Amino acid sequence: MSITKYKDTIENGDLIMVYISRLHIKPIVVQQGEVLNTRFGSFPHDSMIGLKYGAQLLTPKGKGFVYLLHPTPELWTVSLPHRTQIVYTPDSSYILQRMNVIGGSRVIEAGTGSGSFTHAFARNVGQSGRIFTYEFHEARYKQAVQEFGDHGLNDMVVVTHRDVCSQGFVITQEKIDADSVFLDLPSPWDAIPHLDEVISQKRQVDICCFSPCVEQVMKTVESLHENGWTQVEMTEVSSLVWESRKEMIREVDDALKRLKDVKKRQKEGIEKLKELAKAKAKAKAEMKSDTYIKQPKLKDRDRGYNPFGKGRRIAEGEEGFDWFNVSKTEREIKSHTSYLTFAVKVPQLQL
Amino acid sequence: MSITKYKDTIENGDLIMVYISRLHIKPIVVQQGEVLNTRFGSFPHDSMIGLKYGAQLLTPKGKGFVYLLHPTPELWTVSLPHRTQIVYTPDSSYILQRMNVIGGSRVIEAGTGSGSFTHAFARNVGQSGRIFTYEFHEARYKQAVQEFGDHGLNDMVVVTHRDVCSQGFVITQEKIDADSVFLDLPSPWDAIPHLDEVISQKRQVDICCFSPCVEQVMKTVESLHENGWTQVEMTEVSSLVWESRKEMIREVDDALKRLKDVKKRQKEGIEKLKELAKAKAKAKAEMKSDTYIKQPKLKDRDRGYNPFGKGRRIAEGEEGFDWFNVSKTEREIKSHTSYLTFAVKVPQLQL
Amino acid sequence: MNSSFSHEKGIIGYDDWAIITLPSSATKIVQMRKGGSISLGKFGTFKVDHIVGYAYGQSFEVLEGKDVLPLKSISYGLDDTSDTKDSTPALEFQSSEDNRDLLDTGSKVQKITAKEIEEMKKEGGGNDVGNKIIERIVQGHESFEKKTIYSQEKYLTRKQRKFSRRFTVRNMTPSNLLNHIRKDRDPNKLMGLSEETLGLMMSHANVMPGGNYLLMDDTGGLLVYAMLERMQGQGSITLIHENDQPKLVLLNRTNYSEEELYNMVKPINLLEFVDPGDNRPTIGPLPKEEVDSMPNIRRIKYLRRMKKVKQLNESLDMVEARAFDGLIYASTINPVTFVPRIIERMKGSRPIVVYNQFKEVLIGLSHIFLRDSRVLLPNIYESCVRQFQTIQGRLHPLVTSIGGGGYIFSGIRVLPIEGAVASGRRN
Amino acid sequence: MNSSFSHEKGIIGYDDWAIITLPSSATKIVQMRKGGSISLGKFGTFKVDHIVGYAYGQSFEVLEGKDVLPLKSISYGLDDTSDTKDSTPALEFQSSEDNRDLLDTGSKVQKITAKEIEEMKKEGGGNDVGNKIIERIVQGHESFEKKTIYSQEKYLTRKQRKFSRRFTVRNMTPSNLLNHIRKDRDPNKLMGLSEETLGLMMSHANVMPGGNYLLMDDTGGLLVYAMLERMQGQGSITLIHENDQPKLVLLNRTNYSEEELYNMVKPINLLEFVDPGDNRPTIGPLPKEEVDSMPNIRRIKYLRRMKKVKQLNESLDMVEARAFDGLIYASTINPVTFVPRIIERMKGSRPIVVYNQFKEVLIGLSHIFLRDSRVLLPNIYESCVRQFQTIQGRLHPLVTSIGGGGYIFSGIRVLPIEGAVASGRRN
Repeated sequence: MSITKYKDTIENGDLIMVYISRLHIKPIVVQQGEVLNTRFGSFPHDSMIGLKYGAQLLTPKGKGFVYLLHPTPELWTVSLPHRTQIVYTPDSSYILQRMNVIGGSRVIEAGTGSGSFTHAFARNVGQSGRIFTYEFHEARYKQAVQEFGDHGLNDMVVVTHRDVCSQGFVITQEKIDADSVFLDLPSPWDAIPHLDEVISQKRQVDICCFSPCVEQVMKTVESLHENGWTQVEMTEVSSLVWESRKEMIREVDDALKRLKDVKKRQKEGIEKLKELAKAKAKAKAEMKSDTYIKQPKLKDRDRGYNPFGKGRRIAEGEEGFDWFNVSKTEREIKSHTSYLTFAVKVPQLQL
Repeated sequence: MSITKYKDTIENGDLIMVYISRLHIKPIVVQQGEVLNTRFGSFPHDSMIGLKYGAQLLTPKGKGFVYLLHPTPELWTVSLPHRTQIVYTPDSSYILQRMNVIGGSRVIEAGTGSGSFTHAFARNVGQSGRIFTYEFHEARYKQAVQEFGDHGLNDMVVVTHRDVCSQGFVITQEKIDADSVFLDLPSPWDAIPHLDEVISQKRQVDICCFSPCVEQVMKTVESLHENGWTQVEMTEVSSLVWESRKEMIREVDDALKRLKDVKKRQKEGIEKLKELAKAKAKAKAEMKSDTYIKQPKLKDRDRGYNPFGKGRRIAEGEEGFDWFNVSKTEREIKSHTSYLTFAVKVPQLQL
Repeated sequence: MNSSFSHEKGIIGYDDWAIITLPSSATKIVQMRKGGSISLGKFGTFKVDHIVGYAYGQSFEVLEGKDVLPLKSISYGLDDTSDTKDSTPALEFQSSEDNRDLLDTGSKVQKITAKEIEEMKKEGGGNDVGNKIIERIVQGHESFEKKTIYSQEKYLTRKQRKFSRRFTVRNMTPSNLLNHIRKDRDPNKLMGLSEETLGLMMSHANVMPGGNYLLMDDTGGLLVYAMLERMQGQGSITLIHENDQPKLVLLNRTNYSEEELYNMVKPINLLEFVDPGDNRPTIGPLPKEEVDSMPNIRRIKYLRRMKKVKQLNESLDMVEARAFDGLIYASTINPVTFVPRIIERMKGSRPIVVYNQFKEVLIGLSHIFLRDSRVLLPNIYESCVRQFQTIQGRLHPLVTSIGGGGYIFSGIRVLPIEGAVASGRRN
Repeated sequence: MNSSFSHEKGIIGYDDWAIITLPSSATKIVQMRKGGSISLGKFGTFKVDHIVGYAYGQSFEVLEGKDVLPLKSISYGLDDTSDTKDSTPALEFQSSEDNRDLLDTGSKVQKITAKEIEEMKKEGGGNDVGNKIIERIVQGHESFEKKTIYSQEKYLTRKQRKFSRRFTVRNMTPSNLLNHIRKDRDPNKLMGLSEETLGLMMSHANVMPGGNYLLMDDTGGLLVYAMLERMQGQGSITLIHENDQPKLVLLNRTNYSEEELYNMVKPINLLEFVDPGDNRPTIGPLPKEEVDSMPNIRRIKYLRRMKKVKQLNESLDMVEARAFDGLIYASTINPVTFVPRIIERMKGSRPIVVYNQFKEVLIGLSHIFLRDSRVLLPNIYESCVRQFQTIQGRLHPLVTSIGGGGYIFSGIRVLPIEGAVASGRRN
């Protein structure tokens, strides 16, 4: 199977993404006889084979369930452990759109990193395109080779173990002729001078350099100018995820009614206390032991008029109350990934 | 009158802010016998005297009106022509809050610029505080002196015509002893070394440097470190103004009903056309001149079932339609003013 | 050079649709008609024949006689950092160390009148005219010498951008088309959609060759175009619309032929979509002899009709087979009530992407899907790009930008077991 | 040193409430009790007497015997750019030119255990303990030498921040208090309010000495505190609440006395506010002789009661006189239905500021005031501060930050002429 082609039914050997919870999506390769263990219970792989993608799967005892999802570059990105710097979807999707990476594009990517962006590049360039991706970290390189194979990307992706800053991009297998370049390197300015050897001489080439710090951007901008790139522009993507929530509508008239009720009850309470005091005095006069009015237990306490459910736990959106539809971000938001410096190089053709 | 003290009734000589339209708020000093001319008509100042602040004022002929507003630092800022770089409320309010500029604070401001931030500083420090503001541009200095006088700020504000970068901050009138410093200068690093002469030696001093470019921030950060400032932190305020709007709720069932109606009418139309063709054929056979069915005029065209008011102008929020309450920003938003670099200097007291 | 995908248009060719960027950064849509001329208003006029054959991305200066001079970039010699040194020989004015003596009172300090400038422009000529105008403006600016070097440069760049007779020819990519409408025309024509939100939609919807997508597109066809570009002729877009026919005005400005559009884009109206059985076309094929005996015009009409019928039937088959690989919904029809009905027609584990200009509309939808086990990972996403000025020594975000850009709701259609308790679902 | 306004607290004094910042950037509220000790958990314990007399803002290192050493800053020798050169003598490890050989597998590469660290900490001592722990951690880190200089530095700074026994004593300003709750506790306790939005509210509401403000405050008293600080003992805050008494728990952590609060803050419940006539206190003053003859405790109680009655009557007078100079509304009670009723009690040309964590709530309010001629310039404002890391050579915005911060609706209460046609109003 290939991550870049939809299938309908799960077969032995397929890569699938198992949705266990919102924050836990686990990629597995379906293998007859194997078992997937989750905190909701165990799921034999055999029970997955033949199911439709998107199916809900119950544990044999029906105590828990998961969903079996088709892999996509975006789900793959979400499922990755945060072991290395990942280009997330808000950045990658903008870069793909802006650089017009579509079927037939020839893309240079350095470094490969987690390989997650490589997946999105591969989805976009299709069978007629090529991704030339470079990774200098050996273990990461090996992992990428393995994953691209498992995910059916070998037709489009050429991985090279290489430090492009010192050794450039030229490979022996084929002429690169790139029209899109993505550099996610600590010092892109060391790699930029090597690009002229491998980029297209017949069409506009787009570049994007991905750098977290401002100083890197400055050196990159300078290097791009020096190396003949034009239309240099720096951008930054900010993205937010909004959760929809319910916020109780607490009407002032209800609050007023409640206050009136409290006031009334206080008055009644004072009268009761007065009665109690009288009873006590009487009891005392009669030399009896003190008599007390029994206090109601906390849990079945009468809260009086209670329009907002004060004092008890209300579930968000609970019936019997009115709710605003609102939205909020997560408590901690991603406020910076990297700056994106774009430029183009246009071959100055002589007609 | 003073902009830093509320009044209830408009008197001769008061500075008032005349609200003419959302984008046009005009500060005037009320003078017996004068007239304010606006596009809604003329308003004699005499008719303003004795009115309450906030009053609506009609033209003598009742054709238009304005509102007479009490000045505040924020309204003053809004009313300014964009003749020079202005520190707007989202920035100024954050700076005031973060530096804890409150009653009794002693503030250095350079340069004065339009003087708008000086107003907010003055409001905050009150009669027990002081603003020492410096402006090297002579015309702006003179204008500031005039305005601060008109607005009743002379008790709190000391304006000096000076290039602080070369001449420093010391003045002969009084000991400055500042605890808050705001530098809105092209090269704050030239002014920072002069601060030690005038800041408090007994308490923490807060500084904020206001610079549009990253390179300025870098040089400022360096200079602050070199001059013994600590807790250096750079921030940026992004602010948005949201307008509430109404967006029509177009239900799919209504759209479906409309399509069915169109379909039905098309069928009827085809039958009518057939009838017409028959009639024509008959007329032809009878050698009469062609007869046509009269077409209805466009304006009283029957649009059929028309749940969304298609083809006619609908006012936002018009009755008879359903509306979402939504919000949007203006078409063009302010996406950058300046970076704010904060730091503190804490006197190292020897006990 | 007449292939349809923007990507394959590396070289400017005849009949291509393209976008021209002017020094003012305004853009213009043009078609490269052989022998034709293109007028850029005050920036001059040039002949198409002179630019055909250069690579897309090439910049030019307009010369006398509608000729052009190829340039490295539109800002060559104006504000590219690397070019600055040898490019502003005219920058030999007196300048002040700071602007303490300058009181900016707007246009009052400028002695040259708009009328004089207009006359100079009418005299024609190449970029020289621009330079001459700028020189005159500087001479006419009373306090120019009182400005700092920084303000002088800024002033000159602004004036040069305004008067230099240059342009860049850009590929008609979906992004370039979008930005042309968003920045120079009216963002509301695209429901406020920004380039970054478009990209986010395409990625979330996993648009790729071979996919069969359901689409509602109230952006005049921009979404159809962006999807076509990614699908490279494989797969289909079933386009649900609410009128006689879909409104795809922007596709007329792209390089796709009618035939290509027919093969990929299948229009189907709301009624047909929600009730595919009841809305099958009633016109069946006529006997061959009858067709053969038709007059020519009638036969062409008939064949065209039958082609449409065939296309519609194929779409209705897919609707009935629930065979769609993704939903992209950018319609002004309330998604809250419609999207939950549409997704019944989708395959499992396929993405749902709903665009709206207003977050408030999507919140309601999101609430519905939080309680609907057919959709996983329901969230609202917002993405916003900030542009920076990169002139050396003066790096900062642009001071103003276009607001909005829209929001997307995104989730994954799944196939819950009927009656299964969804207790673990919101973990 | 016992004045109440945070501004006047330049020097750390006995009985002051203050905020302590730890190397982890966590914060802690403390009171400076004479002779007392303050424990910072793993960062050590020190005696209050040793820090009293220094200026607020001073940083210290915890020494043996609960003593302290004043420091220039908490990060002195750690990451202040100017200090870096002479401060990291221990940074003499092997390092790699890049991290090509490093596979970061999280905690597996670290041989020193949490238990060992805990034991070292228990051994006590000054900052030396911190440094020793860091040394041991580096020795225990298998692949430390494979990291680049950059990553090594980052790693060390992180560890030093975690283990160095330092702290800074900060003034209890409203901003510091807010950030303490927002960052270290729960932002929802403040209805999500951020420092920048607080500042925006104070400026929009034109809070200043002498103003008489109406306030609803569901932030535990933070708004009361911020306003008191700006009012400097002049004017009043009429605090509308919906219970027996207002919830002002945060004011117990500030330096204001009960008497000062009594003079400035006038609580009034909703019922009393909306119907001031019907809810006058019924208890009047007793004859002097009766009071004099009361037992001591009863008299004190009586006098306290009468003080409250007097305060309430004054507030009710102001409500009836419609004498307020501004409204600040930060309540979970729906402002859409309540604010239009409140503003009747305001003077003309006075600001209305309504805070909410959710924009959606304010949109409804804004719509109402777009059609209500009593309010000019109705708008919703959002303000959001982004922080940057300023380490030299590595300037970038912080990678994560706390989301939200709330929104304000703001407008100006005006006095339209009854019956005047408001046709020109929305120009």
